[in-house]
Order: sequence, then C-alpha cells, then structure tokens
Amino acid sequence: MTNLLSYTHFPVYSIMVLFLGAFLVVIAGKSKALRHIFAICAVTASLACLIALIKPVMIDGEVIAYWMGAREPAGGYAIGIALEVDALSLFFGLLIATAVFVSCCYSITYMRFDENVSQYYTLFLMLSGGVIGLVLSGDLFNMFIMVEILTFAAVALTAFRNKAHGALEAAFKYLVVGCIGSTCILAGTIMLYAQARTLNFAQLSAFIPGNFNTSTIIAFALLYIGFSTKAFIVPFHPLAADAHGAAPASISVLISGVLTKSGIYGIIRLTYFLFQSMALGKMQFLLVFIGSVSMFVCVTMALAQHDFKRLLAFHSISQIGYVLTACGLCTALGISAGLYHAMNHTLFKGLLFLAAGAVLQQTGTTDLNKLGGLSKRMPHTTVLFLIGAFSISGIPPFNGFASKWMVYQATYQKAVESGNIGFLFATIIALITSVLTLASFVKVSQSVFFGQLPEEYKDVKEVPFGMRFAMGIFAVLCIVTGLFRELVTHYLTEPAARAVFDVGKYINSMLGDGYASAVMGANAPVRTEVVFDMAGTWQPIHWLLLLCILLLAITLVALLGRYDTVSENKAALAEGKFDIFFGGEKSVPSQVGGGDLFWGFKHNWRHYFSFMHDLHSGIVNDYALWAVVALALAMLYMLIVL
Amino acid sequence: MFKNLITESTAKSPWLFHINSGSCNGCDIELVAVLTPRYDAERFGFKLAGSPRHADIVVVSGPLTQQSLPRTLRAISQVPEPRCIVTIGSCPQSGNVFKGSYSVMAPLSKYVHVDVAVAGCTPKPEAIMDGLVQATEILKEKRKAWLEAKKNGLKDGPKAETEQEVPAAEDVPASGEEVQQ
Amino acid sequence: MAIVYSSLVYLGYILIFPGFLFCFVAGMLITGIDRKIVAKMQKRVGPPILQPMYDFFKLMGKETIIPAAANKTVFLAAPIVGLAAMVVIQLFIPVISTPILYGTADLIVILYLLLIPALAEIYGGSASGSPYAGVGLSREMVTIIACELPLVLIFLSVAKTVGNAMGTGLCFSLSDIAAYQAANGSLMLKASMIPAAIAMLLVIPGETGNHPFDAAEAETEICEGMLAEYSGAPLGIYKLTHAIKTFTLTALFVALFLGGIGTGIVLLDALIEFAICVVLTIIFISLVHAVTARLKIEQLFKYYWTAVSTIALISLVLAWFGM
Amino acid sequence: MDFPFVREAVKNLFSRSSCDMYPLKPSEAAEQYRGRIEYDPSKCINCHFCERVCAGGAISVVEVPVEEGTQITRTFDLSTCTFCNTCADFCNTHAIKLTKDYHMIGLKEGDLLVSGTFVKVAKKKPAPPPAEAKPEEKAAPAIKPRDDGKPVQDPSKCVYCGICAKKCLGEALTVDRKEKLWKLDEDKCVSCGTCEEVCPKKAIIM
Repeated sequence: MTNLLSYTHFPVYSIMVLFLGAFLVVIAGKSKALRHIFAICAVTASLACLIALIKPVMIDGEVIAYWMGAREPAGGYAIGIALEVDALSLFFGLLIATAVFVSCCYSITYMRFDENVSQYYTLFLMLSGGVIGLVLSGDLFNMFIMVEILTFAAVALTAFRNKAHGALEAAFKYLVVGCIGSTCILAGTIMLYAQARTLNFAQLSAFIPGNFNTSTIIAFALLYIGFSTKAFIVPFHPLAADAHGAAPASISVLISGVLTKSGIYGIIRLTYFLFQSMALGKMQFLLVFIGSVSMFVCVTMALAQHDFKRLLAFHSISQIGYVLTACGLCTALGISAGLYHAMNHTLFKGLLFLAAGAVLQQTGTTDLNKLGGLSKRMPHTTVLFLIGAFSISGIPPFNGFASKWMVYQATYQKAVESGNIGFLFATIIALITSVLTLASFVKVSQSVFFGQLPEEYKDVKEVPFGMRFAMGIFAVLCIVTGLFRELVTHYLTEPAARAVFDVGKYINSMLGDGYASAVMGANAPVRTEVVFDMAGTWQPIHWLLLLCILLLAITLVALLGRYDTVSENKAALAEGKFDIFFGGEKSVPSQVGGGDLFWGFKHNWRHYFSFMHDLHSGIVNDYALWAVVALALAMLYMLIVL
Repeated sequence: MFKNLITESTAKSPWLFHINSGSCNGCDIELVAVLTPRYDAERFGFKLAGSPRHADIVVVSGPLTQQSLPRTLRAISQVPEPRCIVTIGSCPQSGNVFKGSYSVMAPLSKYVHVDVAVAGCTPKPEAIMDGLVQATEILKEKRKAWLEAKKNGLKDGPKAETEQEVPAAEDVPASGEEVQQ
Repeated sequence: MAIVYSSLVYLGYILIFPGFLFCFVAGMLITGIDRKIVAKMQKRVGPPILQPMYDFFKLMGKETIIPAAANKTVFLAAPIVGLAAMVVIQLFIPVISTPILYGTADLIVILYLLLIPALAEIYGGSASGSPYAGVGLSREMVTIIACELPLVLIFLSVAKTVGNAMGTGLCFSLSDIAAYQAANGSLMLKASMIPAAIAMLLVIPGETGNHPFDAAEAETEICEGMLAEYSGAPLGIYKLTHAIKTFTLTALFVALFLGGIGTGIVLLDALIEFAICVVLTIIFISLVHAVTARLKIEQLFKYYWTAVSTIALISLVLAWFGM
Repeated sequence: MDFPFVREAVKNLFSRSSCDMYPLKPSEAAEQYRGRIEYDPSKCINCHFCERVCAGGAISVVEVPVEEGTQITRTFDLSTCTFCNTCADFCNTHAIKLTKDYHMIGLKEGDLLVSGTFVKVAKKKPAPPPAEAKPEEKAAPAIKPRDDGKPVQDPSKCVYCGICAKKCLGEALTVDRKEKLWKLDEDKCVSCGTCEEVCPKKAIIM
C-alpha cells in the first residue's frame, strides 16, 4: 500500500475515477465547460490506467489480484471484495475504455442541443464505471452490483430524449427484461453462495467443478440466462433494436459496443472459469447453436428494417452471434478469433452508430425511405460511414475481414477435428451472414448517402468537427487493427486466449500458490500448451502494397489518355446534358432506396420474413415470456447435460 | 501514340441508341432487322446501347410528335461527344404524310444538325446499313473537330448545334398553324 | 542491387506477366471469342475477335459526362478500384501448377476479393444517383448473395479434400492445393470433386453477370443498370473489369480442379491455361448465352440457392466422409 | 430436363452463317421494289395529276414563262415521298417510274431531290373561228343553275371525258364521247354534287 502509484492500484483507479467523475459533473452544475472537462478527464484517466496495465498483464503475463480494503483471505475464506485483472479482463477493459472515451468526445458536441445534459453525463459515467467494474471485478456479487448499475444507467439513458418517438416504451421494455436478467444473476449468485459459502470468483472456480449438484447446475443456468440478456442474444434480441433505436447515438455506441461485450465476458467467465464445463461437446453445441441462430436471424431481420439505427442494432446482435460462435468452440484459435471479432465489432459498430447520430442530427430522421444523396452535403461523414460499412461487411483490407477470416478457420478446424457436422453448418451460416451484412450496408449507403438528394435536405450542412474527430478515431482504429493483424493477435487476443485456458494460474494468483491443486486435487486445470496454427495465409500489408501499385498504374494509364476533361457550360446545362437519363423525361427526383431494394431475396424468403414479422410483435409481455421460456429451457438443458 | 488508335476504333465500334419519336414502327423493325443474322450489322461492331450515355450514333425514327420532341432532344443532348445523328425513313426528315398536322414537329433538322438521312418509307436494311457505315466515317471527322474545339478552349462543340430555339412541349401553341411548313 | 533487381522482377510480375497486361489481353481475347461464338451459334457472322479492344479504346476517347446529381469522387474512383482489385485477384491464382505470388491470400480471401469488383460497380452506380442504377444495384446485390452460397460450399469441399490428403484436415492456401494436385493428379478426377466442379462451372456465368444471369445490367429493361450514367473512360474500365473477371473465374476453376497438368515452363503453362479457359468459356458461358433467355431476379436467386447449391452440397458431404 | 436449341446452337457453330454479306456482295432489291423515282421530263404533259394524288406532297412544280412557252421544272422530294407508286399509276404518259435502286442516303441538302425540267411549247392558237359563225353559242347567256338543284352541263366547257358519269353514285348520268351527248336522269339524281366536284373542266353547275 506504500506506493500509491504502483500499477497494482490502477484497476481500482480506473473504476473509481469514473464514479468520481459522475459525482463531480453534478457539482459542476450550470457551467458547460467545467462539466465537459470533468467528463473528459475522468474518461481519459480511466483509459490511461488500463493502457498502463498492458505491459505487466499482457506481455509479462502477470495476474493482478487486488483486495479492496486490504482484507487478505483469512483461514482459507476470501471475505473481502477482490479485483482480479488477467489478460482476458484487461482485453475487455481496454476495449470498453476506448469505446467510452470516443463516445464521450462525440457526445460533447452531439448533446449540445439537449437540455439538462449534466444528468446525461452522470448516467454516462455511471454506465462506463459499472461496465469497467464488471469486467475487472474478481467477485461474483461485485459483478452483480456492477450489472445493476449499468442496466439502470442504460435504461435511463435510453429514455434520455423522452420526447423522441418510442423512447419511453423502449426504455420500459429494456427495464423489464433487464431486470429479469439481473434477478436471474442474483438468484444464481445466491445459490452458488449457499453451496460454496464464498463469493470470490477464484475460490468458486476452484470449488464448483468438483461438486456439481442440482442447485449449482440451476445456478449455472440462471447466471447463463442473466448474462445472455445483457448480451441481447437470440431470445432477447428485439429488445436491442428498440433500445438502440430510441437512445441517443453516443449511448447506442455504449449499448451495442460495450454492454453486449460485458454479457459475452460474463458468459466466457461463467463457462470457462466458474464451471469449466466447456470441454463437454454438449456445452459447445449450446453456445455455437445459439450463436449461429442469432447470427442468421438478426441479419435477416436487419435486411427487413426501414430505420437506420434499428438496422444497426440488429447487426450488432448478429456480430455478437459471430463472437459467441467463435468463443463457444473451446479451441485456442476460436477464442482468439472471437475476442478479435469482439474488438473489431466495438470499433466499427461504434463508428456506424456515430455516423447514424450525425445523420439524425443534421436531417432529423433516420428513416431509410426518406433520406438520400447526403454524400454531396456531408462528404466526411460519408467517407467515415463507408469505412465502417466496409469493415463490418468484411472487405479485405479492413478489420472486419481479419477477424471473420479467423472465425471461419476456427469453426471449420473445429468441425474437422471433432468430426461432427454441426460446426460445418456454423461456418456456412457465418459466411452467408457476412454476405447478407454486406447487402444490408449496401442498402443503407444507397438509401442514405448516395442516390438523389430529396428537396427538404438541400441545405444540410456537415457535422461539427468534434463529432467527425470522434468518428475519425474509430475509423483509424478500424484500419489499423485490420492491417496489423499479427500485432493485434500477438499482443492482445492470444494472451487473452491463453488466460482463458489457464484457470489454475487465475486461482493461484488470487488465493496463493498451490491452492488450486490442494482443493481440486484430481481435476486441477493443468496448463496446456496453446497452439494457434492457421490453415491459410493472409498478409494484409502485402495485399495493400499490390493494390496501391496497381491503382497507381491504372490511374496513370487513365490520366495518360487524358481522362477527358469534363466539359460543363451553361447551354449544355439548360439542354439537360448533365441531368440524369430518365428515358428523355425531365429528371424528376426519384430515390431508389429503403424498402424497395433486394426484392429478389425478400420474395424468395417471404414466408420466413412474414413469420419473423409476426414473431417480433414488440409487446413487452411477449419478450418477458421469451425470457422465462429461455430460462426454463436452459435449466432443462443444463440438468440433462451436466 | 494512342490518338489514331482511338480514332480508328471510334469508327470500328459505333454503338447505336434508338429513339422512336412517334414512328409507325416500320423503321424500328427494319433497324432491328439490321442486327439479325441475315444482315448482321454486328460484323462492323454495331451494338444497340441501353442508355444515351453509352451511344455514339443516335438513330431517330418517327415524325417527332409534339409530346416526344422535347424528350427526343433531351435524350440526344445526353449523348457524349463525338456523336452523330442518323434519321431513318421519311418521317423525321419531313413528317411524311403527317405533314401539316397540329401535332407533328418534323423535320428534325430544324432542331438538331442531322448527319445522315436514310430515305425510304421503311428503308431496306441494306440502305440503313449503308447509312450507318456512312455515319461511322462522319464520326471520325466529328471526333477530330471535337478535339480541335476542345484544344482551343471552346468548351462545347460549335454552337450551330441547335439552329432554332427548342419549343418545349408545354409552351407549343395549341393550334399548330404557324408551325406548319 | 539484388533488392532493385528483385523489386523490378516483382513489378514485372504485377504489371506485365500475370498482372495487368496479361489480364488485359487475355480478358479481351476471351470476351471477343465469347461474342464471336455466340454470334456463330445464332448463324450470324459476329464481330471480329478484337472487337472488345476496339470498344475499349473507343470508350477511352469519348467524353466523360458526370451528372450534376452524382458524387464526383466516388463516381470516378469506383471503376479504378474495381479494376485494381480484379487484377490483384488474378495475381494470386496459380498459373496451372506454379503459383507466382503465393503466401499472401488463400481461398477465403479470394472469395471476399471477388466481392470488391462487384462492390465497385454497385458504389459507382449508386454514386451516379440514377434510379436505373438503384434498381440495377439492388439486383446485383441479390446476384452476389445468390452466387455466394454455392461458392462457399465448393471452396469448403475443396479445402476439406485437400486437407484430408495433407493430413492437417483443412487447407485453404491455393499454393498447397496446387502442390497437392501436382503431386497426385488434378482434383477433377476424384469422385467427390466432380459435383463441386460442375457447380463451379454453373456459378461462373452468374458470378460474372453473363447473359442468362445479367438481370443487373439488363440493357433492355433498366438501361444498362448500374452503368446507366457512365460514359467514356470509366465505362471502358468497367467493361475491362468485366472481361478480366470472366478470365479470372475460369482460371480459378482451372487452378482448383485441373491443377496437375502443368509442364513447368511458366509461359507454356500460361498458354495451356488460356486455351483451357477459352474452351470452358465457350461451353459454359457462350453456349448458355446463346441458348437461354434472361432470368428474372428471383428465379436467378432460387436457381442458385436450390439447384446449384445442392450439387455443391453433395460434393461437400462426400468430401466430409473422406471419399 | 430438355435443353431447347442446344442441338441447333452446336450445329450452327459448324455450319455456314446465313448472312448474305451485304456490302461485299451487292444485293438486288425485289422485282417490283419501289425505290428511287426516275422522272422523264420529255414525256411529261404537265397535267398535274401526280401532284394532286401524291399523299406526302412530295412533288413540286416551278413554271417559268420563257419566250417559246413555259419552262416547267418538276422536283420529287424523296425525303417526303412514301414510295406508294400512285403518281406512277396516274401518270398517263408513264413519265414517272420507281426503280429498284434502294440506296437513298442523304448527306447534304440536295441528295434526296429528283427533278427534271422541260419547256412546254405553247401551240399556235388555231385562227380564231370566225366570230359570227357561232356567235349565239359564244354569246350564249351563262347557263343558269336549275332551280330544283339538279346539275346542268355547260357544253362549251365540257370535253365529254365521262368522269362525272363514272363517279355518279346513282348512275344518273350517261355521256357519249363520240356523239358529244350528256344526259341527266332527273329521278335517279340525288343532286349530291359529286359530278360538279369531280369535273376536271368545271363544266357542271348545280
């Protein structure tokens, strides 16, 4: 405790700074500048602390165990609350801190028109503090408290613009199902505490694998359903669409980029650490099946959407499906691919939501049927949006492709090793979902940014620099993580994947060496050598070099032939030479976008779409019913399997 | 070094854009007959293009009715330089038997400089093919003229393109009296 | 000095042999032969073989009109990016058995790289702001989705078969596939691979957007679809990309299924490969073009996702059980 | 699974194309093809029939009085002509003939005009008949139209060509060219006025 600046304290600093910021922002009261300074300082400080932790945790492989209030475990029982930071939690922490930082920069200019913005910042900082707390905590009940904080902050923020259409209703739905999830987590924690009489994560993961009995299995099901509501996986995905649709853009970035990751983090911790049951084929099947279903269902739902933000919301769930499928494979390559895709998802999804926010602020609507041709009025936003769209649909130089490429390799390798054909279908569904993602983003770019500019948006101006700067950070990160695949996997995802397989070290670093082998005896997790071999090669830099040389060559050839200068003169303009060809008619503004794209695909799948349309009724009780039914099924499944 | 290659290939791959401004379709089926196996204009690279932007030769048939005149002229103006305009049959040349009717705005040469006129009330496909081959020769001269025009600053081709003011369909006088020959 | 020399050779690879010039000539010749054969099948004489060259150079000389409603930068940049990506794909495909530039991309990457030229056309059309282009790009996207499923199944089955033999159970890299075929005979002869080969040959016209599957560029219905507003040099570059795509896909088929018949001398291999590609184009693109009528977009989708996918699935299942 | 046309397509691949190579091998138009108009001014008697029957209004005449008569130039505008051959049918002296030449390409202004000029020598007027011989016919008072609206013939103008009889719907008229006889059958005549209209010499008054 002597040296307050040693890196062991940084986990606590990164959480407390945010909660302190939340408090100070209220004190700042009326003065906008002071409030912005507090918010930005809190967020940057927390990010800085986590970045400083990379060296010890990621590179040296050390696991920081931090006992709040210096209450060391006495007599073999961990009484105090512990923070445990291993590579996996630091990876998620970094991800969340970057998203929070960029979203905070964005919301400074984005919220300038709203009133009572100080409440916004308090909730914002509470939300980010809760999520980072959830990711870094080593104590199950502490995780539950952080889940509560972030859920209520998210619900309040969804309804922040309560006059917006459907904001209150969305917040209410989110509240109802969110609380069902939280109560499940609470119930699970209580049952585990009743069995193990401890709440410390390391001790639990040492105790539980030994003695599975019905109550621990039911606790497992409860915790699993609780965390999957937080991650909006399939039975709970319509919730996400409403929440994102209504929330302000900077909050949608947090909900889709950060909250879903906290759900995934919870599930990984649960299945790999607490119950260490992923070795069972049945458990892998559960995760991979739910992942593939949510991949396909959400992307087809996204194709049918008419609203920009709802479409993005459904996409974030389908990308979470990718992450879940990859992490459910229980192979080193699978987890590394899953985590890599989770990181990329936060980056490009954040960028897309910020672009949606920019469009909403300038035109006042995000309805795909009304917008069009904004690229002429908002060129920078268009470029940034395109980078995000290309990344999410997995176009080679961008980061989406690098992680999807690893996901396909992982699923197909797993299919080959385990010989069961289910994983093969997961690969096929993953590849088809990627094309459908590309289709829906072509739809968005055609109906919002290209095509013809409708009358009422003639004088739309570009968004202020603050918002473009925030989007710029995400865009640069998207490109960098896409190009330097080896660096990212070597320094970030592989240490995290090794940490997932190295439960013994996790327990020993928390409760002293040799504890794991003492308690668990026979099935103590032995440290296995983790291998990341690829079945193919992909060097983005080499490829980009080729592309640039050829681009240069072709532009040279085109310019050599004096790419004929475009002749523009008044007489030709009057004649209609530069109007769009309408079969001779005077060019009437007619925008092809929104609903009338991809008729061929929708026509062939019309029965599927009508069934999905009826299923997503939008009524709260249906979603609550789904949640309960999912809980019952999960319990049944776990009881049979474990 | 590409210059004469490009000029040569301008003549070797002329793409047609067909505008039917009220024709009785006699000339239209003859024009399409030119592309059938028996006459096969594709030997010379002729191809029907879908949009005026892809066209080199604009083929106009029909007596330019009052409704179709402004649309025809707009479509012709949307064809990139160097272009040339071919009329098939007597209708675009003079309005044929429909001359003097209130709704016939022929001849086309009143509004646009017509390069080749293929006469015949439904000219034979061979005649159309001769006319089109003639047009490809003119296309080469036009390309040279267009390059000169561009070189010495004239933004768009010679102004003589449209002799008369274009009477848009809306403000054409109800009774076609004084427009008549 | 060695670096300068090797970079020059590298540049030569990119720009001359399997790169830009070779693709340009090969693509143009294949399209010329395709148009001539289609004409011959309709008892017509048909254009000279070099007609695509004449078309390309004529378009280079024409004026480029940029519509007022278009987004100028994307409108002009899209064709160039599409062409560059198309040539890059051609660099990765091994010329029969000797891969020239290996170690950069594998089968899945090629599957995604094939999207870029199609995307270039989509964003070009969408930037031009014309409603015809809007309808065209919607159909083009559905065509891409339609061709994706069979291609995925084919690539997975090829990866599985070669993987079985190589022991690692899975092999995506093209150079290993080429090496495997050089070692023990081309894949076409294996029982499990014949359905995949047939499926691949059925996908080629769809992927390149040739006649029966060209709902996206139907010049009669939607005035050349996405290219409605293009004129002059950008249009020429799009036509060139289309030509190279025909050659690249047939070359990909040869690389995947007829790998083992190389003679070692690179130039001779290239000629053999070009000859095989021409024969494949004649049978599977020209004949289909001369004989069928254009499919509606949802018929196209249904055809690819039911008929062709089941053929590919058969070969995947066979490959799965190690045949 | 039947694939229509595949056999024909493959068979065509190896058979000769059915294209008759137009520019290389000139091709003749059909026998009675109505192509470019040929006008023989020498035969023309300037009866203006062709102008009156031409649907497209393609024929125009310029008459310039010259010392020995009138110089007549008749031009046929091929770009207005519908090639219906009516003028050739009506030309009694077969001065107009539509040939088999279909190659009518107009590049400059005058390409599509076919014209011919001839001088029509005015015949010496026969010595004026002695004035008094038939003064009463000459000085016959102008024929008054009949009050019941039936047609009346003016023998001085009538050339007994018989067109009125041919055109009369009710066959009320009989004309005999030799005996210079013009008879009207009152009850058949419905006084429709066709004969008056048709008469080339305007010899009938209603």
